[in-house]
This record gives sequence, C-alpha cells and structure tokens, in this order.
Amino acid sequence: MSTALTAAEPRGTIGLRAIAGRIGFLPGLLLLLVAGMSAVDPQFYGIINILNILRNASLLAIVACGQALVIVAGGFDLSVGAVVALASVVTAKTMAATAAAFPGNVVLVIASGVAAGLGCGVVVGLVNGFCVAKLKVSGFVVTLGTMSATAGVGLMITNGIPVYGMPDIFVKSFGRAQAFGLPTAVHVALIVIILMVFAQRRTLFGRYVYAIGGNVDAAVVSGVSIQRHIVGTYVVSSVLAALTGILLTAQVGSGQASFGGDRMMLQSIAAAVIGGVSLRGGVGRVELVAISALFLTILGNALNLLHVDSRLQPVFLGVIMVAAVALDELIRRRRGRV
Amino acid sequence: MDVDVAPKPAEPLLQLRGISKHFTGVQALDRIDLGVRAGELHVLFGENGAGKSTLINVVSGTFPPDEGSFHFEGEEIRHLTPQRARAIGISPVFQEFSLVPSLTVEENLFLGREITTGGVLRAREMRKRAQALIDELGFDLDPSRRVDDLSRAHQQMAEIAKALLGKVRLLILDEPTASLTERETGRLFELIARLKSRGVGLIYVSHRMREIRTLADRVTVLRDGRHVRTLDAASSTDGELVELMTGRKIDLLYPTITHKPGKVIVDVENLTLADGSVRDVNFYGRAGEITGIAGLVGCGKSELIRAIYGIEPATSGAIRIDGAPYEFPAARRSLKRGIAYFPANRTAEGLALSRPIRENASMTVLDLPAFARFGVLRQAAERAKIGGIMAQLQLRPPNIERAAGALSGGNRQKVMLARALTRELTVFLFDEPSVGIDVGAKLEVYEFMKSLVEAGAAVIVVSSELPEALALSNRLYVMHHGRIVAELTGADRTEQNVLSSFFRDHLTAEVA
Amino acid sequence: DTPWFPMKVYDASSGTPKPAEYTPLPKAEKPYKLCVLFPHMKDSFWVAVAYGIVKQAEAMNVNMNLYEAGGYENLPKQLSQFDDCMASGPDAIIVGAISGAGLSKKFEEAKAKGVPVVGVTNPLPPNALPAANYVDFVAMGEVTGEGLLAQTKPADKLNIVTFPGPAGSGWAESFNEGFKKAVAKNPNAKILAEKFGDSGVAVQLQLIQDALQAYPGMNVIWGTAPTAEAAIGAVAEAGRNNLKIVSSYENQAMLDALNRGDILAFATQYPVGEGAIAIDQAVRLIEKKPVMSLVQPIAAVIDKTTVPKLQMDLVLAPSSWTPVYSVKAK
Amino acid sequence: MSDLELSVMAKDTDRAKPLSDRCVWNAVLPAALVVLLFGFAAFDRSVLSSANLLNIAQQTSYLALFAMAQTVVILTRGFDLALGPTVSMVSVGTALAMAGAAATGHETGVVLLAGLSAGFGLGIACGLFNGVVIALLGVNPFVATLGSYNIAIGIATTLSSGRPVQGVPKIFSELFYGGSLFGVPAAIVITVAVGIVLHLILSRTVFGRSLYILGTNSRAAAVAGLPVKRILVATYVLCSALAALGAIMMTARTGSGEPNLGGALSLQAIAGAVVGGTSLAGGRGGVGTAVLGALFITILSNGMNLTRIDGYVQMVVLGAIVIIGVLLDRLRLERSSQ
Ligand SMILES: Nc1ncnc2c1ncn2[C@@H]1O[C@H](COP(=O)(O)OP(=O)(O)OP(=O)(O)O)[C@@H](O)[C@H]1O
Ligand SMILES: Nc1ncnc2c1ncn2[C@@H]1O[C@H](COP(=O)(O)OP(=O)(O)OP(=O)(O)O)[C@@H](O)[C@H]1O
Ligand SMILES: [Mg+2]
Ligand SMILES: [Mg+2]
Repeated sequence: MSTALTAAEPRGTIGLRAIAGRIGFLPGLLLLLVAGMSAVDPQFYGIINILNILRNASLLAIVACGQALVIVAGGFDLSVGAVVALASVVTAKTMAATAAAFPGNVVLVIASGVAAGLGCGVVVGLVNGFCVAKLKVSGFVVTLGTMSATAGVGLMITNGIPVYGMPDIFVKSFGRAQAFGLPTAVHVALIVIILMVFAQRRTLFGRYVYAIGGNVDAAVVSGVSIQRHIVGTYVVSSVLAALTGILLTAQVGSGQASFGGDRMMLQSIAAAVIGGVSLRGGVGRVELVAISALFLTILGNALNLLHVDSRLQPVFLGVIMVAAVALDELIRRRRGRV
Repeated sequence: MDVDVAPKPAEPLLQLRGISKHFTGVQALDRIDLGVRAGELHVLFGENGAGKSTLINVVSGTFPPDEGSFHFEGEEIRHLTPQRARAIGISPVFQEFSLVPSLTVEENLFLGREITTGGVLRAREMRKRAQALIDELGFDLDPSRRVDDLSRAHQQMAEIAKALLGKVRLLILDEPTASLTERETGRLFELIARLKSRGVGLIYVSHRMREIRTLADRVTVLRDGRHVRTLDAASSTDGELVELMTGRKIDLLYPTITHKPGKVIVDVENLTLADGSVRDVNFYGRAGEITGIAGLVGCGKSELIRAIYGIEPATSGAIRIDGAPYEFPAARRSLKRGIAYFPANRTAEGLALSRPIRENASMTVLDLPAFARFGVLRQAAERAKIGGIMAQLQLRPPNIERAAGALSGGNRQKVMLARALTRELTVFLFDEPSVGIDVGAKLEVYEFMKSLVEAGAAVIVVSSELPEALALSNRLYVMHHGRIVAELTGADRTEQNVLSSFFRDHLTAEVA
Repeated sequence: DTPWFPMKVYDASSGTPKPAEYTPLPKAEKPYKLCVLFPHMKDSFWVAVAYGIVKQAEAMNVNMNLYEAGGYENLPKQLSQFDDCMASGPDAIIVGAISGAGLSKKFEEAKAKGVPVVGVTNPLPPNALPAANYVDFVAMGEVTGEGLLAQTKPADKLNIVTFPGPAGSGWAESFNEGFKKAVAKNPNAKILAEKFGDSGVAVQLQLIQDALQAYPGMNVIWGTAPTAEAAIGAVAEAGRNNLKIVSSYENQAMLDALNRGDILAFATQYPVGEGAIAIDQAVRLIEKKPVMSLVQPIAAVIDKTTVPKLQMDLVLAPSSWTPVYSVKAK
Repeated sequence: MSDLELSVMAKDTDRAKPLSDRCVWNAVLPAALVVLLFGFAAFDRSVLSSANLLNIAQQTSYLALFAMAQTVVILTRGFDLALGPTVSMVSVGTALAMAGAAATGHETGVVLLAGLSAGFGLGIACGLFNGVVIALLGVNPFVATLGSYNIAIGIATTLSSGRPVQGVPKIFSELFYGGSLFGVPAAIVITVAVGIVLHLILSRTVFGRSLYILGTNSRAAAVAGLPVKRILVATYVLCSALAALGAIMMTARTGSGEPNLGGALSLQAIAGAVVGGTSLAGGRGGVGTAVLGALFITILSNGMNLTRIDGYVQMVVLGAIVIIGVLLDRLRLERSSQ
C-alpha cells in the first residue's frame, strides 16, 4: 500500500536522528578521554586512581540522577548542594547524640543517623514539591529559596564546625570499606542508577514524569495527577542528595556543612544536561547522566594528573565542557539532515 | 475499542441543562442546553469563539462548569474529572491535541490508562493492543514513532486512536478533519458509521458544510456562547444554518476568481530537500493566478513551499524568483524579495500568543523605515497602520492591543493575513489557509486571496481540503511521495483526476 | 573572666616588631556600641576569634553586634554590611576583612565620618587603619615552613605539594608565598606543585587523592586545616604512612589529629587573643587613650613537643561554647 | 523554565485583557516593600534614617544593575551563570590595565581610558563567547554560561595571581564611586541613567521588540524573518556589557581589582530579576521588575542587619522571602488578568 512507502523513508532519517539524539556521542567521547589518558599517563589506570574516580563519580552520579528526574519533569533543583550539607551534619549530629545516649548500640546509632539524614532529604523535597506543585511557583525560584534556607539551617546547627563522634564502624566498614574491590559508594550508586533506569522505563511514575515534562496540559486532560508526581520528583532528588551527603560523611568521618554547596549543584545540573537531559523537560535518561558524571569526574582527575596549573584548570574545564556539548549538537544536526 | 450494545434509545445518552462557563474576560458558555442520543451524531456548529471547544472541555471533565446540570446515561454527574469521564465512556478528540510530543504514539495512546501490575508497566501488552487498535482503525501510523516526528495529520490520527482506546459510549470529535486529507477523512467516516451502528453517541465539531451534510443527524447552533437552536440536519439548509450561526446572510459559494496569468514569478527546478520529503520537484507559479498544490498526508507539499520560503533545508535544485536565481533562501531574505509564507500551524509558527495583536501583525516589517528608523520603533505610525489593516480585515473584537492568544481561530488567521498587507509582496505561500476557521472567516480569507491575485500577485495554496484546492486554483499540482505526479489545468481540474493521479502512481508503485 | 592577659605579643606599631605584653583596660567608660564584621563563621578558627570578642566585650561591658558575610566569595556583601554598620551609627567598627585592599575605600569613609575602625586577624594594607591586630599571612606561612624544617633533618629530601586554599582568596596565596619562602632555605626541600581549591574537606579530599596519584614522590602535604583533615584519611587509605602533614592554621580537628599523631604540626596565631585585643583597641580608640596601633600575636607552630604547654583557651573556643552574634551591655 | 510554569503563565496571561493594564504592576510587591521597611523600622528606627535610605538606594543600584543584565537574557528564556565570574574578571582586568598605564607614567585620561576599555573589552568578549556558543553552536544557555563561568574564574585568578590588584588611581574611584551629582552618589546616578536607557531600548527599539517576541515564541520569530541568532548574540553581549559596567563601579567602590568580586553574584542577580516578576519562561519582565526585585532583596538584608538578625537566620528568611515574593507576583498576575 502507498502508505507503507510514505512511512518508509521518513522513518529512515528519523531512525538515524533518533540514535544520535537519544544516545548522543558522549560515551564515545568518554572512551576517547580514557584511552588518551591511559596512553599519556600510566598513573591514570592505577587501581587506586580508578577507585578514586569511580567513588567521586558515584557521588556526583547519585545527585545528578535525582536532578535529571526533576529536570525531565520540567523543573529544576538548585537545593541539592545544600541538602548534601544538611544531611551530612544532621546524620553526624544524630549519631553523636544517640551514641552518647545508647553507648555501644552501634546498629541503633547508625540506623538513627542515616534515617535522620534521609529524613532531611524528604522534608526539603516535600517543601520544594509543595511550593512548585501546589503554589505553582517556578521550580528554579523555589529551590533557589530552599537552597539558601537549607544551607542556613545546616550552618545554624554546626556553625560550620565539623561534627565528630560517629561510630568508627560507620566510617571503617561502610564509608571507607570495599566490597568486591569496589568502594561502598560505587555499589550504592549502581543500585540507585539501576533503580532509576527501571523507574524511568518500566514504571508508571517514570512514564508520567516524562508526560508532565513533555506537555502538562496533555497530561492533565489525559487524567494524569500532576501534583503528586511533581512532588515525587523533588522528593527523590532531595533524598538522593541526602544519600550522597551520608556517603560523604561516612567517607570523611565527620559531618561538614561545607559539603555539596553550589559547586555540587552546578555539577549535578551540568552532568544532567551534558547527559542529554533537555531543560525544556520531557527528555533524558539517567544512564547517560551517570556516564556524563563519570566523564566530568575523569576530566577533573585528568587535569590534575597532567599537572595543569590549578588556577588554569577551570579554563580547560569550561572549554572542554562547551566543546563537548557543541560537538554533540553539531553531529545531531548533521544526522538530522542526511 | 470495545463498545457494548445500544441501551434504550429513549432517554438521551448525554443531557446538559443550563451549562455556563466564564473565563477571565469572556462568558464562553451561557446557559447551554444539549442532548445527545445514543447512536446519533450531533454536530456543534458555530463561529470561531462561539464556545464549541469550551463546551467539549466541560463534557469531558477538563474544567468544571460554573453552573448547570450534567446527566450521563440517566444519572446525574457531579465533579467530573478527565479520569472519571474516560471511565464512564466519554472520550474526547481535542482540537488542541492531548499528545505529549516527546512520547511515542503508543505511549500517548495509553497515557493515563496504562496497563500495569503494581505500578510496573506491561509494555508488551500495551504494544499489542495499540497495534491492534491502529490496524482496526486502518490508519497508517507507526505506534513506535515519537509524536514530534509526525506531521500534524498523523498526530491527528494518533489523537483519534487515543480517544477510541478503551470503553467508548460518547465520542467527541473537535474538528477532526481539519488536517486530514480525503483518504483519512474517508476512513474516519466509515469508522463513525460503525460506531453509530453500535449505539455510540457522537458530538462532532466542524466548519465544513460538506461533512455536516453527510454526517449530521441533528445540529446545535451556538453563537457567542449561547444556544441558538437545535434542528434536524435533514430538514435544514446550509444557508439556514449559517444564518443562524452568524446572524446574517452569507452565500456559501467559493468566490469566482478571474485569473490573469502573467509572467512566471516562482520557478522551482529539480528541488530536493534534506529530509527527502520532497524529491526533484519542478514547478512554477505565475503572477495573477492561484497555483494549488494538493496531495495526501506526508506527501511533502508543505515542505515544498516551506523550502521556497527558506525554512526547510534543500540539498539540490534551483529556485528562481522573477527570473533571478534565489540561492540559500532564508525567511528574512524571502520577505525582502517579496515572498510571504502563512504557516498551517498558527500557534506554533505564526503568533507570539501573549504579545499584543499589533506586535504580531508588524512582526515581519520591523526592517522597513515606515515602522522603524535607525532601529527605533515608530509606534504611532505602527499603531495607525496596523489599526487600519485590522479594521479592513474586520478583526473581532477590534482592539489591536489585546494579546493575540485571546482571539479565536479565525481572527488569529486574520492577524496572520494582516502581514500580507504591511509590506510590498509579490508571492504569497499559503499552507492550509482555512484550517480550523469558521465558514464566515473562510469566505473572508478566500475573498482576501481573490483580491491578491486580481491585484497581480502570485499566490500558491497548499491545501488538504480538495474542494478548496480545486475551487481556488487556476492550475493544480498533485504531489505524491514528495514528487509532483500531475499538473491539472482548466477542465481537467476535477476530484476524479486528482484521485486517479494517486492511483496511477500506486499501480506504478506496485509494478516496481 | 578572661585569664588571657597579660598576653605576649609583638608591638609592630613602629614597623619593626618589638616583644611586648598586652594588657587591656579593665572596663569601658560607657557601654559603647561596637559593630563587628567577619568574612564568615564557618569554621572553628573564626568561632575562636568570635569567642575572644564576645568574652572581652562582656568583660568591658560594651554592646557588640557581629555580622558574617558567609564566605570569602562575598566581598560585595561585606561592603554592604559595612555600610549597614555605618548606618546603624556605631562608636567603632571591628573588621575581619575579606580583602583588606577591597575595603580600603570603606575605611576612608569611616575615617571621614570619624568612626574608628580596628582590623582583626586578616592582614590589611600598611597604615590602612588607626589600630589593628593580625599576623601577616606571609609571615604566618613562613612560620609553618620553618616549623616543618625544624621537624625534619636537614639531610632528608622533602617533596612537598601545597594546598593553600581557594585561588583568589588572597590569604591562600599569601600563606603559600610565605611557606615557599621559608622552605626555600633548605635545598633538599622541593615544591612539586601548588593545588588551589575551596577549603572544604570534600574538595580538598579530591585534590589530595589526585595528588597522591600524580606525585608518587610526594612526602609532605602542607595546606589548610580541612586539607590536613582530608589528608589523614586519604593517606591512610593509600597506605603512604611516610607522609608528613602540616596545617597552615588551627582548629579543633587539628588539635585532636596532632594528639593522635596523625599530623606533624599546625600553626596558630592565638585567634581568641586577637579577638579580645581587637575589642580593647576599639575602646581605646573611642576613648582616645594610647593604643598599640599594630599588634602582632606571636605565631607559633604547635607540634607534639609544644602542645602540652600550649595555652589552649587562646587558641580555640571551648567546645561547649556556641557563637552569639550580639552582646548587650549591662 | 518549567513547562508547568509555562502553562500557568499561558493560563494567566494569554487570554487576559489589554497588555497595558497588566503592565501596570499593581501595588502588591511595592506595598510589601513599604510594609517591610516600616516593619523593620518598628524594631530599629535608624532603618528609616535618611542616611540608611541613601545607603539602601546605593546598595540597590549595584544589584539592580546586575539584575537588569540577567533580565535581558532571561527575556529570551536563557540566563547567564557566568555573570559573577565576569564581574571578577573585569574587575581584575580594569585594575591591572590602570595600574599598568599609571606605572608607565601616562596621564590620568589615558589611564582611565585604558581601564575602561580593558574592562568593557573583557566583558564584551565574554558576552560574545556566550552568544556565539548559544546562538550559533546551539549549546543550551546553562552549559554555555557554566563553561564561561569556569573560564572567567580561571582568567581572573591567573591574571591577578589570586591577590587584590592595587594601584587603582584615586580619580577612578572618585568618578565611579565617590563622585556625586546634585548630592546623589555616582552609583545611583549611573544605574538610574542605565535603567532609563535600557528601558527605552526594550520598549522603543526593534531590538527590544524582537527580544520579547523571541522569548515568547522563537519559532514564530524565525518564520517571521527576525534575525534570531543575531538578536541572541546581541542579547548576551548586552548582558555582559552591563555586568562589566557593574564590575567597574564595584571596583571603584573597593579601590582595587578583586579576583573574587563576583563570587556569588550570578544567582543573586537571577533571584533579583525573578523576585521582581521576570518570568523564566521568557517574554515577560523588564527594567521595572529587575529594580523591584533588587530593592526587595536589598531592603530585606539591610533591615535584618540593622535589626541584628543572625547571619544564618538571615539565609533562611531570605530563602523564604524569595519564594513568597514570586508567589505574590503570580497571584498578582492572576488578579490583574481578571
Ligand atoms: N507513515 C507515516 N507515519 C508517520 N509520519 C509520517 C508518515 N508519512 C509521513 N510522515 C510525516 O509527514 C511529514 C511530511 O510532512 P507533511 O505531512 O506536512 O507533508 P504535507 O504533504 O504537507 O502533509 P500535510 O500538509 O497534509 O500535513 C514527514 O516529515 C513525516 O514526518
Ligand atoms: N482557557 C481559556 N481562557 C480564557 N478564555 C478562553 C479559554 N478557552 C476559551 N476561551 C474563550 O472562550 C470563547 C470560546 O472559545 P472556544 O475555543 O470554545 O471557541 P470555539 O467555538 O472552539 O472556536 P473555534 O471554532 O475557533 O475552535 C472564546 O472567546 C475564547 O477566547
Ligand atoms: Mg474550538
Ligand atoms: Mg503540511
């Protein structure tokens, strides 16, 4: 039938564009970087260095995944950095307190600490979600506000002085521990990423997040309950940020209000966007976000290994970041044409 | 779609009494009564902005009415939500589609009604049912395509399929044929017949008299949000309907245009587009005549004129304007050369909805000294000029400082047409000029084109509405699969020939 | 009760530091209104300064309001806070400057309006103010450098990587310069690299981890307190126990680390004392009494040997004490 | 930003009555300002002292300038994260140029010229970079300006080797800070002048008109033949030029080139613009909204300083107020369109 033909060739072109558009060439770029570094500097593929990279990438990836979810729903979460800090100090404080109250009862101590930390995430997430979904204030502004507020609370609790007194086991056998040769953070990150991929692809929640980000009005008339899912995305994002805060705390061995901060926030969004998440909403996959988190981490590591003057490093970072995305865009357009 | 057999046809399926709806600034609906029987097709007829879509939105639970009662299958319904509406079998096909561009057709079909076990999607099952439905409807639609890769026509099919997924008791169609071509329209009508025979009630909105004639059992005429009258389609004439609708007499014939073909203004040679939607096309348009382009969905007719205007990349071929070669076309330069393009999708490509009408109309002339000197706007002049033009086009309401978004479809199109009068132009490219505008407005648009050609301009019209294309054009090109398969002039310009030119093509396609 | 005085300091009013003893006035004549500006209150160092200020203000019975700018990246905010201070009509202002040079215009304005300003802890351009007390950061850096050399045999090779702190903060650069000047005296000491970065533990940790890879030969880590704190864990992890860690300033973590033997040494400038002296200087200026125009606390490097005789309440606020931002005179 | 906000905006504004009575921002936010002022005055009368009012005006003038800069790009649905670092870079550049010129014994006129041209040169260069990367290479504003953010930081710290740049001539500070016109401090004079000019540009020129149309529907703008790319580039250049001016004024205020001057300005400026009612969805806002927002934030922190509210509490309050401010603005819109 005629339509078979009609459908045929446009689909051909679109198929190609799809590949370019959906996967991008980030993985390729990553491989290039890794290959290049390995060639230039044997230190790079030293086991310890790889573990460092993986651990730091994991921390970033966890935050970035949450961030990505929010952005896909058409929002923005500037508060993640502050949540990381708050979760860290609250976790540490709580552990210290419970440790004082119930000496020796390590399980209780750790459980309470972690619960408290994640609790912070839930609270901030709910506040963000409420303001965005119910009060209809743009996510950017809301989280700009909660960022300031959350950071303030974190500092109020600690005056910026590190919080000590958490059980050694928490640090030794969780924060700095390794299983199957990989740091805990990496395992946690892998679990998070797998869960998120599953959520995005296979669950109602993920589907509705895409729908809301793609076209709110259509979602409404199709009977999707918008508010619940928007709140959901912000809660997930904050909780993941809190999780990162806890991991950092366990690794460093003290609760610090200096964790996270603006840099973590900016990095998480950068990771998401470089990973192909559209700030217009409706588009983006966490596995690519995780990859771009890895990319950014390796980039920083490479600049250090290559002994680049640390004052000049930002310049390189900025140029490469822009170049990468620009190239991606260029290729995407090319494929779009032929 | 599953449809349970007709209930007692006595009482109406849907019964609205005294429905009102107020929007900021407008009384969109004012004490409307409406009854739809099972198995009948009930047409809503009215000018742009009469309140048809609003009424439909109320019926399908998008927003609640301010007052009035709502009965469905005999029982009173309160606090209707979209979910509830679909659950009880009210499924709307919206004028502004309810599709998520970044999702696939199939994902859109099930949006809000996914098949899940404990929050986990059952993709395979949904895929199967989506395919089954599309096959049953006989649309050529690929369920795995992303909606934003589809043409408006294919999006329309997806929107219809979406409405027919699941239990259907009352099907609502808001201008479903606006961007469908004859073939899909035919399919749709067969489908409607089947549904009626199975006792499904239909509400149908259209501005095309032909459809109303062929489909309608009863017609309800709305004007300014008020219910004017409900009458039997059989016992009422077109003129009657239109008079009720507009409150004045209008004769519904296409204007008789006297074409005086002059020299070739637009000349296209072996044009091929980057996305392959148009392949080595040769055609020309002359001053003083309307050149029509007709064709099935996705045949690339829009792309062709968009390429001439310079918003679709071409890979090979030559375009000549008034004899002079026109390389690397671009919107800006096209306008300078006197070429104007009027997009089919006015919300996406035409208007900045939240900006005032004045700014929207003068958008294309900010480079002219009459409107700006040394980059400084001459707002007084602008206000005067645009005001005059909009008055001449009879903008309703006549205030040019309102946001363009506050206008109804027909008036939005008028804002677009105003651009044709703001600067010296010789070539006018219209893409689906009458999509979604009411009969009155349509005639005004046709009159407008008439005046253009008779003033010696070269007008090129792309239309999916075959009668329109035939009636307006002096020469009619027929496109198929990105190629021009026929050029019809004079007496050969008949629906027969247009359609047969497709079939000829099919045969060759089969042979090859 | 402030058992800190008389406190041994240098009197650098004349330009050349002379050993001296500092004793504050017992009380202020009136309950003056003092305005205090801090770069931030985000670590125990500035909390220590605040402790000195608060205690001394209470002791001398003056009103005090403390504003913190929230970090070294907020110079504009500190400028605004200075204006707000001036607007609230204080008798004197005490400034821990984010950038001495950056505030110089404000100092001129205050002078023009006859409001005395005292500089505390952070260095200022020479003679910018009628009175100030701080250890020059370059000097401070030198002290740490000398401390390091003192701790190590002249013979053994030192491969040093420095982690001065945030680039562009000014203080990081000055510390670094001083330190380099000092270690340059020993031909066996080599600076492999200088790694600037925000003085947060997380950031420093990444820098250290990368440095451990990039410089296998590295055997001395010199940097901010957070650097040292991060280094302890990272070094242990990398199993490079031969590494010496030196911190360019003090905080609770450094003290504990030193006692545990995790770090070699840290430097101190007795921040509590600085805070206290600043209040007294301010009061003296208000009351037009003779004032030591530039006091330099005697910076020292604290290591295992010296830690026992360290007067702790001049170095850190008691951990029980939580900062207060204002003092009301009775 | 978020499609959610977009749809809200659409509902509120699209079908509203004539633009004119929407642009008359009814008194909600200004009223809130007055209430704030008197509220603070109740605790500390010096808040309303003429000295402090002048002080507020002066502080506002800087933030307002930066908020205006952001507003210009936000109108096109973008934003400039690099604004802060640009300020640092310009500050350092200006100071270095003047110090250099002065050192080589040129007379003041030349020194000033050198400083200004260096400052604006750097600023405009940064704007060009952003504009070209965004408009021509199609990189989204976030990544593009995050890139230049890093680059500018690198340049600023490298040029200054991280230390304040001394040797800024007195006249410079006299001119751009100390000086005054009819007793009105220079900063206020300059900002007011710039504000008026910018307002005229936005409301009376083709460029300004195109800006709003582009921000409302860029597709339509392109089809209507507006030079979308050129406009975008110009927009980012204008933004950075304004930032450069602000940087020069602040450098005059500090009397030295500060490699860290811009630190946290980017987000503050965005907050200022948005609190005042500039829509991140593009096409809505102007000089008025920028100034209003700047005033709001300045008065708030000034008041809290004078009423002795702890720093960390201030952060929390500020956060909350930002959200409330925008919420008010949204409600205001709904009212005014009814
Ligand atoms: N079988 C198909 N399934 C989905 N999309 C299709 C199919 N065939 C064509 N299309 C889409 O239609 C596009 C062709 O553009 P378009 O449909 O506007 O041409 P047209 O002739 O102007 O049709 P119309 O103007 O009636 O929409 C192609 O780019 C392609 O994306
Ligand atoms: N969401 C809305 N907000 C404000 N006014 C609205 C809204 N939707 C519709 N209106 C107004 O209500 C009136 C009826 O609009 P509606 O879309 O129902 O007309 P229509 O009969 O569908 O017109 P058309 O034939 O062009 O589709 C119009 O004046 C329109 O401006
Ligand atoms: Mg309608
Ligand atoms: Mg078309």
